[in-house]
Amino acid sequence: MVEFRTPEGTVEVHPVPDGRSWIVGDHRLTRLDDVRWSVEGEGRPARIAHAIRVDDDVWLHVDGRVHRLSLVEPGARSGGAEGGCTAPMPGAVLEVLVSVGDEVEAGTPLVVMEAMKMEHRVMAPTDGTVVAVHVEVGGRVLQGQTLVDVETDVS
Amino acid sequence: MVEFRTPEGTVEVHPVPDGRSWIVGDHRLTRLDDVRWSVEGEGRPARIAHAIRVDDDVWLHVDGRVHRLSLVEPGARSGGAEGGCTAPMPGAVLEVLVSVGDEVEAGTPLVVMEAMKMEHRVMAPTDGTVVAVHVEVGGRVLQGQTLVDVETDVS
Amino acid sequence: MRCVLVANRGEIACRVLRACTEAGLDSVAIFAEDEAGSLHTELATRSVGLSGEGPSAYLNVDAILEAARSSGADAVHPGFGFLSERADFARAVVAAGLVWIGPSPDAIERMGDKMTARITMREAGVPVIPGCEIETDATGDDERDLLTVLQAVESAAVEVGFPLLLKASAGGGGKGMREVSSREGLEEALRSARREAMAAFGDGRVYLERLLRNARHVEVQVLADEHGRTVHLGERECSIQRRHQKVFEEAPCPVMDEDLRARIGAAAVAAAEAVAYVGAGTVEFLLEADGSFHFLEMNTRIQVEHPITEAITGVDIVAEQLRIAAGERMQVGDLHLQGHAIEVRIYAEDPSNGFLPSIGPLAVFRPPTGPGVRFDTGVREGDNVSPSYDPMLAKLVVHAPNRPQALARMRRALNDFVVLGTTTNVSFLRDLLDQEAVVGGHTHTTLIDEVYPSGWTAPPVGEAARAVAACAASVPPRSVSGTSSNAEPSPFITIGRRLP
Amino acid sequence: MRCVLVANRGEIACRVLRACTEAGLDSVAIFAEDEAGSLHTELATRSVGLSGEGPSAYLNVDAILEAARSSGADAVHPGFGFLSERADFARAVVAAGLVWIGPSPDAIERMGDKMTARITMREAGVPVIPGCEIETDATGDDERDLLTVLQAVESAAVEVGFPLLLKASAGGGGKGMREVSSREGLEEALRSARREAMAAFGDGRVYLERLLRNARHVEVQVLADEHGRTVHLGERECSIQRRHQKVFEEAPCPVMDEDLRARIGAAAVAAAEAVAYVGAGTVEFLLEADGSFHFLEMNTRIQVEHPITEAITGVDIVAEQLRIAAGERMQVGDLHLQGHAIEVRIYAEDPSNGFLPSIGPLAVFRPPTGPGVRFDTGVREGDNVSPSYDPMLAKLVVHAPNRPQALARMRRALNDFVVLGTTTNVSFLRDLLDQEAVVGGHTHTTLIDEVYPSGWTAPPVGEAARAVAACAASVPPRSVSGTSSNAEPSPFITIGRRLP
Repeated sequence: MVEFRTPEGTVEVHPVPDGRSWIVGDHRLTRLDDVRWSVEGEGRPARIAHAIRVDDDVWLHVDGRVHRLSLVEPGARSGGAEGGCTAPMPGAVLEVLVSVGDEVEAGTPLVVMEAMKMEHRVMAPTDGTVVAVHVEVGGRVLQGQTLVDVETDVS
Repeated sequence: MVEFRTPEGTVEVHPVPDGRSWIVGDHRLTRLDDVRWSVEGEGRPARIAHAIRVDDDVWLHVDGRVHRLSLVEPGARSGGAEGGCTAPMPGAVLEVLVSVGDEVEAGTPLVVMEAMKMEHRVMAPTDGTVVAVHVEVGGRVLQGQTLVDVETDVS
Repeated sequence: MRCVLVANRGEIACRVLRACTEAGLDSVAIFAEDEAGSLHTELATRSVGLSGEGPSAYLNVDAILEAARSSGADAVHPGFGFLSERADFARAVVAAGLVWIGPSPDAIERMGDKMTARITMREAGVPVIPGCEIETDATGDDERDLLTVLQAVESAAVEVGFPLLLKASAGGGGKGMREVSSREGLEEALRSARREAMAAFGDGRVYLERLLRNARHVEVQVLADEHGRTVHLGERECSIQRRHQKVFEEAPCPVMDEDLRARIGAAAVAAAEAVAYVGAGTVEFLLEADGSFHFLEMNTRIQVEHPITEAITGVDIVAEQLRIAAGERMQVGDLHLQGHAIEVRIYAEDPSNGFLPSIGPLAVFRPPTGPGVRFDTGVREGDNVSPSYDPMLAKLVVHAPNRPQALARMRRALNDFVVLGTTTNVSFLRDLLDQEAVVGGHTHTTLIDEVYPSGWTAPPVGEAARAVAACAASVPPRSVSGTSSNAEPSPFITIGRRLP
Repeated sequence: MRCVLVANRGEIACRVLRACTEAGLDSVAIFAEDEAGSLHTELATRSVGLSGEGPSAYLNVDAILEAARSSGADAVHPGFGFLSERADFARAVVAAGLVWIGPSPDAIERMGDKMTARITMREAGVPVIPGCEIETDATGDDERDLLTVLQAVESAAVEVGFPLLLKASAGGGGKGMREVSSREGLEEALRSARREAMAAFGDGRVYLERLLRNARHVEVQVLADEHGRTVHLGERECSIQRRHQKVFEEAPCPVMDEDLRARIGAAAVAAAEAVAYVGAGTVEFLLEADGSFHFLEMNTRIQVEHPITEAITGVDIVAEQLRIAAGERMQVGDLHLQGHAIEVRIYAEDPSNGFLPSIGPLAVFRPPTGPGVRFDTGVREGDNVSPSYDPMLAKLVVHAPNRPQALARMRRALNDFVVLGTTTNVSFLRDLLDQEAVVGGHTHTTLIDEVYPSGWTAPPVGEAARAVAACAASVPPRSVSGTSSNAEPSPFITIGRRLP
């Protein structure tokens, strides 16, 4: 049994070994090599998928599209708060536009960052109040690092 | 120490480990991945070589050319008599043109084979006498299989 | 000219280094400390390491000249970006006794300063975008100078009209550029554009341009040699952009006709001749629906999207650059366009998150192949995408007899392109290729914003994808750190056929 | 026409299947039991296994028609080789209610029988090679018939003159063909050619042709649609052959001029029209030094070397085949040739041992890439080269602005091409590209024999090669059987940069 974290919650998938193949619901999968799989099912001809695990994500390519699924298992790292208050990429802080106590609306610019030679604004994800500012001008931040905490107002 | 079989006899090569690299005579080699090596030496800029071992041969590509070297070591299969009396490829015997006792000259056709939808002649490698014929018309042979033994005349 | 140092990295360095090899020239690659072993270093005759990591290594003029000296290079090709449009670098190269594979420093300067370029073009009779250069005296007091400029900007803005673009004179590629829709936005736009331009170019001067909505970005490739010949190689349509950077380019432009091509081509040649241009360059225009066109800027270097012009003209533009720099005559014949070519830029970025750059390992990187497909890459499987450099990894180019076949070929190629481990824009591009505006050729510079008004969303994860992910997670993984617990044969030593 | 079954394997099946995808058509691949999982099966919408191993599976008409029926295919593309020039197969396809992507069975028959073709061409005013068709009555007694034929051959040979070529009327691609230098050699040549032709084609009839020494093999690509239009796409020069099979082809022919092209092109169109040809075909000529040319044969199918014509004309010949078969008009415009293209055929064979086929694993198979390089392959790394099939693995094609640049590009591409585990002709081809006769364009059909009178010898193993081999042998090997004892990371999961 494998569990994935999705926007709609955790999803369980149960591959069942069957000789050289695996049965997953209506699909039969056969491993071709380290990264390639043959996928049959849904009444369609067999097709080739590519998949590889990197850290706690499985990346895969099937039917011309790439997907990335996060595994839920012991040792898996946090999926990360994907809201607007975290640094979308590594870089430097150019401006901090809010202070603790400020009321902000969703979309209010909080921080201006510089990365890859471009300026990027980090916006408030929801209406609320700034309760903490974790960075200062000139500081360097890592991808996913929380920059500002915005608490949703309970009114 | 590694020994290779060459047309001029056995050649010994002595790679000496040196940190992440190997020193071989005037050359420094560094492994880049499973098949790729960086090669420095002869006063030339570093270049990339590809190499892989298949059975008892090492195949390699350097400076735009492919080479195949046969290893001499316990368990190594025979280098094979590369003369004209062996089947150059798998196929079927169409005609046997000589019998035991026949005197042949270098280049005398011994056997006609069929492979890949073409006819091929196997010629005598040297002047001599046919001392054994190992195949018959219609038989199938493997690559390298000895077809006819020709003994060089001692006169 | 016997040995060319390529003062660049990534796919354009690879492109130029291969051209050197084919031209019978030795070549020198340079690499920052964090790029040792990268693809471009393997394509050169020799490679020289630079001190430092990241882009600054490739911007170190003294170190690059020293690399040329120590490696015996006698010419420098700058590629694009980095120092390619820095007149002072060109001058330093020439002063060091090396051949500069590009236009004269003077031509770079006159086109690189966008305000000077606008004035030069107006004088040469080339139409420019309605707008206004802001020229004020600097006192050295930054805040006071800013207010002086702001006053000038505000009064010029009345004439130019809103919405407008405020642009840094030293800018390019979207840097130092701000769209302003009303007077209230002018001050913040000016402050931020000036800051970005100062940081990137050390020059905060700005000018205003009327924002031409629904215009097409059409550019003309020119070539000029020292023997007095200047030709154009037809146009490229590069309207489809995100964050003011091109992502999809095609040639010819879907709405071009012979008459318009002749006129816009003549304007491009006039622009090049106005600065006594020598080498390969690109004159960019905005083309309006009524067929009028305005000079936007000239890029005095090889352009990212040069392969689509190569495809339909049969000209090897980089080979011509080498030939021209060596003082020879260009070998280009009469212009004859053959078929249709499309390029998409492969970025390490997340199209579902504002196209922000992404990083990671290229754990699987299998570009498409097949007839009519060209893939110019700076990376290969196993490489790491670093946050330090430009996120463009590669360019996928297709050439086909006509536009519908080129679109079909690009769809097939994008479907076949497998990149795992780093988020890229490949799935986004594939989706873009199905959009009616793209299929119909109704391209303009705000197309992506209009087609995806609330951003692009990655396709849902279907049953088959979940099944694959679950199986891939269920077999002993090869971890990214490299220790293998997998008894399956590696693909390159598996010799038996496999059952499907 | 919605779904095309490709009755072939290897690189041409891959080529056609990709064209189907790009044309928006579903496709069906077929595969023998020993080819399950091979590349072409992965490029089709679906693939159908055939009984049996080896070429015979692809020659089983009933099984192929059943595969079409069961998979819902409504058209059949035969590729080249196998059943592509078998009129009875074309008839069976049509009789099964399927679209035959090729010329009419009647046209195949009239061109496939080389004796009939010679007669048809003479009547159409197309010059043929001086020679003589041998027509005798058969009694069914093989030895007696042979003697009758021998008598006829001997008397015809006097008129044709020695040296001559004895050719099977049903032959092609060097099969059933023997060069005879004197009367004494006639009988053995006849016996062996008849036997080979009987085995391959079930038809032992032969004809004689004068052996034209130092002639060039020049062929003209034609396209004809059902709407009465027949065009030629210029010529290909295919003189460089080994064992009567082409290894190096280029377009245009180095000695062609506009006038000769117009005349030889017109002859090719006349040849096609003489048999009411529809589809893509190739008319082969021998071109003598004095500019005279003689019809050799017509190949009524797509040709191995079609990519070089695609490169310089911009026409997608396979896409046109699909269009024409669907009853549409071809989309080819006026002929305009752009640049120069060269193809080399990558064979699994040993050039230092009489070009005999070789087998083995493609343990490493890394084709060259870069601008102007096209690689049409039927195999990939990890595949096994089997002795059962034709030894041609792939085709390497380059396109460049002119012939010297195309040669330089091909040299670069061949240098970069890494194939380990199976002996191929890549190093031989690289050597060939440096030969003065090739560089100068002085190509003719016996060039290889003349350049390498005592055969080709592999380059000596230098110090660097020995050093690499020794180091590769000293690290824990990955054995071919697939069990891994190597702790080094696999290339596609190594994420760190490596030091050079």
